[in-house]
Amino acid sequence: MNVLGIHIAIELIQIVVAVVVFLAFIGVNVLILVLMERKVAGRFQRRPGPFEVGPHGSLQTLADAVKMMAKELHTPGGADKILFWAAPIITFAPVVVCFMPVPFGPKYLTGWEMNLGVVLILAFSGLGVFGICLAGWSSNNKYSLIGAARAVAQSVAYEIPLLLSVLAVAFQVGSLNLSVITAGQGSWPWQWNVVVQPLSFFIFFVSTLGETNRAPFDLPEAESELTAGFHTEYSGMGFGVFFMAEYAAMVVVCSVGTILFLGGWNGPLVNGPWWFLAKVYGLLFVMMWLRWTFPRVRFDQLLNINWKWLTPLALLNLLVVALMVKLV
Amino acid sequence: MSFTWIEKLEAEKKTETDYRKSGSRWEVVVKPEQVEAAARAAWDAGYFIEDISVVDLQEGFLVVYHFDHWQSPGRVTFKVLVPHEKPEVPTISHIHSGANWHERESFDFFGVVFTGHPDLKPLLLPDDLGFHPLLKKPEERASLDAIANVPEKPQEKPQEASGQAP
Amino acid sequence: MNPEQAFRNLAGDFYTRSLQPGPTENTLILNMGPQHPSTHGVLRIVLELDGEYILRADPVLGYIHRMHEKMGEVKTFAQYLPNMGRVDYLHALAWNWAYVGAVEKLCGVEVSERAEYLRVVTSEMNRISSHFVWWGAYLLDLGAFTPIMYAFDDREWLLDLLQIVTGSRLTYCYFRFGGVSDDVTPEFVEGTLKWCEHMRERLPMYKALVTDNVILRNRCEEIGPIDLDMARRYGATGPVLRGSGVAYDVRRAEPYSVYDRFQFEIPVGTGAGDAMDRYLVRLAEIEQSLNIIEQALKTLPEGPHMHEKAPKRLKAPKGETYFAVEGARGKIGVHLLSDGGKNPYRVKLRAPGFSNLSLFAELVRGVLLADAVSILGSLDMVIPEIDR
Amino acid sequence: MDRASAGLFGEVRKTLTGLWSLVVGLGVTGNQFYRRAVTVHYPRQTVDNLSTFRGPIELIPSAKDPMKPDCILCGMCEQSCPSGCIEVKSHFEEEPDAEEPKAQTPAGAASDPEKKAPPKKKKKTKVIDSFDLNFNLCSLCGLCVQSCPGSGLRFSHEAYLAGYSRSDFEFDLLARMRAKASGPGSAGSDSKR
Repeated sequence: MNVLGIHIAIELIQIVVAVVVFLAFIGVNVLILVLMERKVAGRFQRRPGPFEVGPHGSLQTLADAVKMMAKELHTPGGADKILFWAAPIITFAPVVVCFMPVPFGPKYLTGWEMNLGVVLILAFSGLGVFGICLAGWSSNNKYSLIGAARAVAQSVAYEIPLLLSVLAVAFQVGSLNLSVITAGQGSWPWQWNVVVQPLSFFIFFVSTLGETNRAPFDLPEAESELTAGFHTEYSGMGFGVFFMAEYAAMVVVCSVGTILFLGGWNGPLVNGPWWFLAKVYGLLFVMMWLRWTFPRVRFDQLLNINWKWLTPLALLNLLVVALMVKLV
Repeated sequence: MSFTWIEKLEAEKKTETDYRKSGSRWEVVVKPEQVEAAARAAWDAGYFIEDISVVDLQEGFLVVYHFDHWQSPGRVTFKVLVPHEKPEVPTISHIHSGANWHERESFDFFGVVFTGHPDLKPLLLPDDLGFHPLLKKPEERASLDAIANVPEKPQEKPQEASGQAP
Repeated sequence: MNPEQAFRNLAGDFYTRSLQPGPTENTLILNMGPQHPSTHGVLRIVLELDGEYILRADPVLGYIHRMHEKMGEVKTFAQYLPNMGRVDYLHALAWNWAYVGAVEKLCGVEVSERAEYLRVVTSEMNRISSHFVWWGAYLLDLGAFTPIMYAFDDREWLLDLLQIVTGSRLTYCYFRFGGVSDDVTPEFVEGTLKWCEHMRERLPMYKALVTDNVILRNRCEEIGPIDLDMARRYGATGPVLRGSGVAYDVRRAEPYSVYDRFQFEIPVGTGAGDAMDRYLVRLAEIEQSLNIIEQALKTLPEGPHMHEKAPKRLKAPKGETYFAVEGARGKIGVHLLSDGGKNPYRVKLRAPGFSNLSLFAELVRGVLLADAVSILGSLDMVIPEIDR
Repeated sequence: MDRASAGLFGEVRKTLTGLWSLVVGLGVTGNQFYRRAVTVHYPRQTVDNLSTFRGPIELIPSAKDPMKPDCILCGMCEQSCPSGCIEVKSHFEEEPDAEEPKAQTPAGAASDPEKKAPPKKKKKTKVIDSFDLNFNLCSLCGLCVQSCPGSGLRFSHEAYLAGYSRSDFEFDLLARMRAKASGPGSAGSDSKR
């Protein structure tokens, strides 16, 4: 055995360990996030939210998860069975990969440090819509089909400003490695990229809302129009996996936002993963705040916002950043 | 409040009624073939349809149209008596679109057929119900006289308006 | 039968089939409802879609049909009263009033002065509570979840007040021939005036949160415009009509009870007649109702809550009458016929939502599915009232 | 649409005011976020306005004997009920002490000889057997309470009604009244909250 072989073996083990850890991380985070969402919604609506299971309802999502797993997996008549059940997995699997290059903290708290981290995340987060599309198509339900059509159009559209705003940061830092981008920012808020590029951050954040199908851009599952959109026909864990994928995707995009714009694990006093998590959850809170405040936009308006405002703005922004990088 | 358009109307009987008692200012009894013209006149005079009600009587079905006006309120009631054997009234849904559903409802409840209706299918009742629930048993039916402020039976009187073809 | 054939037979019923022969190919027949989040109960709409654009719509009613009109014929005049709270559960008191008013008109029963004022107060309170539910539900349709909670918070207080006087919270049966069933307590008067003040402080919050919101404006403005011709053809009434710019309100047009003694405005839309106009009219009506309540409570006359001559057992003369009141959704009419028996000979209930909904099919032709939801919400449907 | 006429500047301005309205909206919900919840945690707390709530009807016990209802058994409530959910059963019983009314009649007869005209052989009184309310059918309209000529009926304030079957809501009002009279902590004592 040569040195290279050992290296490969170590890397493989590292990846496997990372995947297992990330799966656990996603599971725990989804449990917490769902509870948080419900509690936050409750606070906004002047009610306590879940309260009965566990102290202050803290075990509610666990109970829901158990319920969901215990439910029957029903395949609707006329559905394409293979695609129908593959769809949730196809939606969920890329999200796990997206965590790979995310530096949770200094030194070893990165699944797999790579130079093209940003590209990996963008590539795999774009895959999620594939699963949604399949789900809508294979359900043999008209609502699902419309939801899937919406999802595709929306996802394709919002990926562009997302990419452009990320690119602006990459231009500035000169790297696509997330660890490098994090390390390039200081501990204090005024040393973060968001101060340099507020517009990029704004575009990035709005695009992530569109990308993760969060209200007010939750059109693929707009329940007042499409009952539940692409996952109308899913029961039990089929729905549960979609649900997990959605929340995991939220964590991913908020992580990326934290790394690119909010200094990652850098923070006042002691740097570390706690700062990273705090910032991620801060962004997630803002997402929830938006969801529980605003009505949903209409589909053509959603695309208008993207094509008429975000994309030109992002292009302009990129141009300015490129110029600044060249000049400074 | 001008009701000259009613005076011009061809009808079997026109009565100015006591609004305080009946809630209606004019009551016009028309023949089935005059309904369309009456509805048209009401439309031209700026009236909108409130509802269509049917009453099951000994003499037949009394179809009651209520019209009202936005600017000069005053309800006008049109009444048509059709026999049980041939309960047919021409539709007015092409003039007052809102009458469409009221006619469908009356068809549901009483089986009164509105001829010329574009889509006379059940509205409130199941499509396979097979009977008309608001029909009264023959012995329970009241006569026209038993319902006050309805003028005397128009069906029996050979009216002077017999020569009009629709 | 091959599976495909079996499946085709499974898909659709009388109503979908009656829409089936479409003018173009490649369209989608979509059943919206009767279990759909934005059809408010059990309305069903069969839609023919081209992509997300609606080619044709056909509302299918009757899923909560209870044949109230037949019930009227088998119950005595008084026994029919509780039915009225259940026709339109959101503005039950207006239906109470329409029926009681019709019977009073028919039988010549007089109503005591105090009862007239109490009817005005409670009915207007009920109107506000109805508008609150509409407001919250409409925003739910548009995807905003929080406003309904704030509206229900205020509505709870209102229902507590109404509970003091009527004893129930939703399906009121408060009006009686010749008066109202119970007198009010001083704490009700005080509490209601206090609540009115609270509401005036609260309404700006509604405006800041929702009315001014750019997303809402874009979802409502220029959506579902109803012009005057269409409104008249379909016999639209209530906020739907007033949103189109016609100041037609039964409280003014055919003043019943003591409405002519109060100062209030009839809010009308800007003339576009779109969903935003209807929205604004309803919000403005909340304020006007507050005005009426305050005026009525401040001038509440003393006296009995039932007229002395009110009949203990009603004896209806033969005859026919029509009585209309202004409900939260428009003109509520009761066409009552009596042959002198102890039951009504025929009761016809004119539900405002029935006429208002009938223009939906024409209104949504060519709009987006999402707009159809917005339009349907802006018409303020209460399906039990439409289905009766 | 006058979008074209507004020009780019107008459009940008419109967008910015739109964005500001969103911020205002966030401010409203953010403001509510810190406030106390307005809801009532049901099993731990209960609402305090049940004294005005009108639940299923109940018999009013007579002032003398709380085990006996004030009901005069006229049957008006039964007749007026729209859903036919009240059933009163009674039978005639001879007055146990027939002497007492007889002793009273001369006094009345002295002032009003007309009343004496139909002399009763033996005074019979109606005795209540049962007073049943089928609450499954009741719509709480209050026509029975209103039609009661005496003061035999009233609304209770029970809001917390739950049962496992329909038969749980076929109330024997007589028994309920007696249970209430004998034990204050029994069902239907919500009114004191």
